[in-house]
Amino acid sequence: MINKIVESLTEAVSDVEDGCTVLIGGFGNSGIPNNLIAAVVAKGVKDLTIITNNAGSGDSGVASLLKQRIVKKIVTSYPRSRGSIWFEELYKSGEIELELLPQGNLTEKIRAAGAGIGAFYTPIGVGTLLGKDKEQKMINGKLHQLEYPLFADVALISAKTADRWGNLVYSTTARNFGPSMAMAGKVTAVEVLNIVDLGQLDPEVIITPGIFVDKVVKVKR
Amino acid sequence: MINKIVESLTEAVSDVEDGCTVLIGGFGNSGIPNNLIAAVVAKGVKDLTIITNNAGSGDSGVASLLKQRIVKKIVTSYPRSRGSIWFEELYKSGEIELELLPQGNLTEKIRAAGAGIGAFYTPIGVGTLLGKDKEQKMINGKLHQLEYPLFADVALISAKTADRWGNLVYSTTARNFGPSMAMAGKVTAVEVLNIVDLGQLDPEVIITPGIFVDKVVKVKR
Amino acid sequence: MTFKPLSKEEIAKKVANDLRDGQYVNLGIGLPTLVASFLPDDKEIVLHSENGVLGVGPRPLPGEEDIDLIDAGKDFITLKPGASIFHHTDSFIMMRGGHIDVAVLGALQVSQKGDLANWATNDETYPPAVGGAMDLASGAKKIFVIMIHTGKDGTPKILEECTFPLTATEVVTTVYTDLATLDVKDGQMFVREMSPGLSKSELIKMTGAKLNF
Amino acid sequence: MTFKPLSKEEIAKKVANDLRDGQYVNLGIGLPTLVASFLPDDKEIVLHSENGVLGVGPRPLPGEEDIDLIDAGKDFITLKPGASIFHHTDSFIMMRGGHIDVAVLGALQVSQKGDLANWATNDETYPPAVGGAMDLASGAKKIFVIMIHTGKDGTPKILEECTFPLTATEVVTTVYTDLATLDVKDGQMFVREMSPGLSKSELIKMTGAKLNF
Repeated sequence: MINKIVESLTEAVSDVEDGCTVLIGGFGNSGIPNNLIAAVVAKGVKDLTIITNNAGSGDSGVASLLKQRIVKKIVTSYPRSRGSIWFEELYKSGEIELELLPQGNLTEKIRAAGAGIGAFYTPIGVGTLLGKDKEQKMINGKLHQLEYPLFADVALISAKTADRWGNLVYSTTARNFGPSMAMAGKVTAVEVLNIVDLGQLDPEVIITPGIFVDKVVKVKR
Repeated sequence: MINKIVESLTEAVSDVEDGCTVLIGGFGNSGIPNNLIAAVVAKGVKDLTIITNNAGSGDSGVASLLKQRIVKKIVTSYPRSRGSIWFEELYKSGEIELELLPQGNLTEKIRAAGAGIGAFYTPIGVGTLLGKDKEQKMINGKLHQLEYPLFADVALISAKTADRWGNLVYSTTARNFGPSMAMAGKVTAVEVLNIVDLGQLDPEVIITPGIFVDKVVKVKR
Repeated sequence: MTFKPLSKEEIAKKVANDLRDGQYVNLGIGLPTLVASFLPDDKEIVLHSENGVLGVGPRPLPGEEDIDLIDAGKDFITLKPGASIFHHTDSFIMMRGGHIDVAVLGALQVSQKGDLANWATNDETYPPAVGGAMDLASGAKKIFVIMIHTGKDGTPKILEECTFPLTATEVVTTVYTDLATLDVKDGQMFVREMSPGLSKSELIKMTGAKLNF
Repeated sequence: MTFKPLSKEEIAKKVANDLRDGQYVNLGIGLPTLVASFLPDDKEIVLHSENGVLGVGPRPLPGEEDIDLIDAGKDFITLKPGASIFHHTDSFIMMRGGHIDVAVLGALQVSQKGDLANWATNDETYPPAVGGAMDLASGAKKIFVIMIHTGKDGTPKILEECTFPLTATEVVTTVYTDLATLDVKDGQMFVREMSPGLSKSELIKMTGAKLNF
C-alpha cells in the first residue's frame, strides 16, 4: 500500500543532511514551508545549498536557516526583501555564496531538472551581468544564453491538501514554486493543512500528482 | 470588454490561410477539434503544415485534411494508427512530407514555442534515426540533442468549458495537447461544449488561462 | 522655470490611458502599481502578477485578506471574476513567451536606444536582487517605463548609455516621466509630449539622451 | 524439444510479480497491456498512461465508457481512486524526467547490451511511427521488455546487435520471454531463469546474443 504520510516533521526532513542541496518553496510569505524549515533547523545540519526565491525576513522561515549559519550558498532571484537582515549580514561578511538568477530562469531551471531537459537556451539575461560567462548561441537573430537544470537532493514545499498517494492541491498563490520544485527534488517533502481519503481529490483538479511527492506531513497554520 | 466568443466556426478558423502552420490538438479520438477541422476543410485553403500527434483514421478529423490534399507537411509522432488510410496513401505517393518526432520531443517543442525557450537539449532520440543530423552536446556524461521550438500560425484545440475571457477547462484525457498548443499558436481557436459566465470557473481549476486563447466557439458533441 | 511637472498620479493616469481594452498588463513594483488606480472603467484590462495570477483585483478590505493571496509586490490582493491561478513556471511563460502585452516598469536609467536599468546600481554595499525584472523587460511585447525624469539632485536618468547594470537591451517602448512622454523607435528617442510650460531647451538640459522633437 | 514455452499470460504474470508495491509503471501497447490483469492484489501499483493519467483502472463496462477517457493504446479506461489527469507535456515529464519506475515494453529486437528496437523495421513500405516509445525507453528508471523469444520462423530477436532501427541504446533492464528471463548488467546478458525442460544449448540456439549462465 502506498502511504506517503509521515507522522512527524523530523521524519519528513530526515533526508536533509550536511552538504545537501535543498529546494524551498514559497514567494514572499506565501507558501513557505515554515514547519519543515523549523525541523531542518532543529535537526542541526550544516553546509546547505538552498534554492529559493527570497532570503526571508526577520528571524523566521528561510531567514532562520541563515541566522543559524547552516547555509553556505543560496541560489535565488530576490534576496533583498524588507527585513532580509540575516542575508544582508552574511553577504556583507562573506559568509554566504550568492548565485543570483532572473526569477524566470530560476523557475525554468528547476523545471528542467524535473523534466529531464539537459539544458536550454533563453534570451533572458543576455547582455546583462547575469549573462556573464554563459555559453551563447544566436537563434533567429537573437542571442540566447545556455542555462542548466538546478538539481536538488530534497525539495521542501507546502500545500493545502494531500491524500496518501501524495496528490496535492494548493491554496491560491501559495502554489507558486511548489509544482516545479516537487518535480525537481530527489526527495520531496510537503507540509499540508489537510489530509483527505484517497479518491476525495478530483483527478482533474489535482495540481501535483503524487508521483512527484515522497513525504506528506500534516501541520497547523 | 473582452469577448473571445465568436458566433461561427468560419470566424473561428478565419486565420487559417494558404501555407499556414497549424497545431491541431487531440490524441487518438480524444480531444480532436473535429468541428474546427471541418471548417478548415470547408474554407478550402491549401499547402498547410500541420503539427498533430496522429494522422487520423477513416475520413474524419485530421484524416479529412489529408483526404482533401491540403496538407503539404505533417509534423507528428504516430501517423500509423488503425485506419490511417489517407496518410498512408499520400505518404506512399510522395504527396506529403513527414517530420517524425518522439512524442515527448513533439510536445516539449510545442511548449518551448509558447514558453520563449530558444532551444533545448534532450537525450531522447540520441543514437536513433530521429537523432540524425541533430546538433549534439555531452551533458553530465550523456549525449543530448538540440531541439528547436515548433511555432505555428494557428492552434486549433477543443475543451469542455470556456468563459468569455477564454479561460478553459477540459474533459479528462481530452486535455492532452490542448494546454501546450494553446500557448504556442499565434492565434488559438477553441471549440467548447459549454460557455459559462465570467467568474463561474474556479480560478484554481482553470487549466488554460484566457491569455493563451483568442477565439472560442460553442459546438455540439 | 514656469513649467509644472506632473505628479506621480498624473503620470500613472497617462500610462493608464495608453493601455487598450483587452490587454494583458503586468505592473512592476513601485511607481507602476499606481497605474492600477487609474484604469479606465470602459476598458477591461487584465492584470498579471508574476507569482501566478491573471485578473488581479483591488486590495482587500482590512480583515478580509486571504493570507496566501498576494501579488508580486507581496501585498494582499483580491481576484476579479475571470481570474486564474497558476504556478510560477507557467506564470513566467506568460512573460518569457511574449504573451503579456504591456509591462509597466520603474527605471533607474533608460538609454536613448531603449536599454533599461532597473535592478541594480553600482553600489555594492547591498546584495543584488533581480526578481522578475529581466523576464518582464525582455519578454513583454511592449515596455512602458514610468519614472521621475531626473534624480533628486537633477542628475539625468535618461541617457545616451546607461551607467548602471542593464536589465535588458533595446526593449523600452515608451518612457512616461513628470516632464515628458518619450517614444523609442529604431534606436532613437522621440518626444511625444511635454509638460505644459516646459521648453525644448529645458527638457534637453534635464535629459542625457539625444532627443528628437 | 521437451520444454514448454510460457504462454503470453504466463510471461505477463512473471513481469507483474516482479513489480514492487508503490511503483509507478507504464505498460506499453501490445503484449505489455496483459500485465495489468495480473497485478497482485496485495501491492498498490500506479499505472501511468502517457496521454495524461496516473492511476489507470480497469476497462469500463460496455455502455459505461467516458468517450474522452482513453489510454495511450486509445482504449477506454476508468480511473482508480487517487488518479490524476494532466496535460501531455506534464505527462511526458514523468517519463523523460526519470519519475516512472518501470516501463514494460514490447520489442522487435533487443541487444545483449540492452539496446532496444521496438518502433520500426527496415521495411519502408509503411510510414514510420514512434509515439512515446523513445521517451519511455530512455526515460523510465527500469525497462522490462516482454516478448516472444524468436520470430515465428525461429529467427532470433535477442541479438548481439539490433539490425532494426534503435529506440534507445543500453536501456533494457530485463527481458521476459516465453523461454527465459534475461537480465542485462554492465553490457552483458545474464540468464536468470529458463522455461521448465529447456536446455542451455537449446536456449543458446534460439538466441543471437551471448548469454551468461
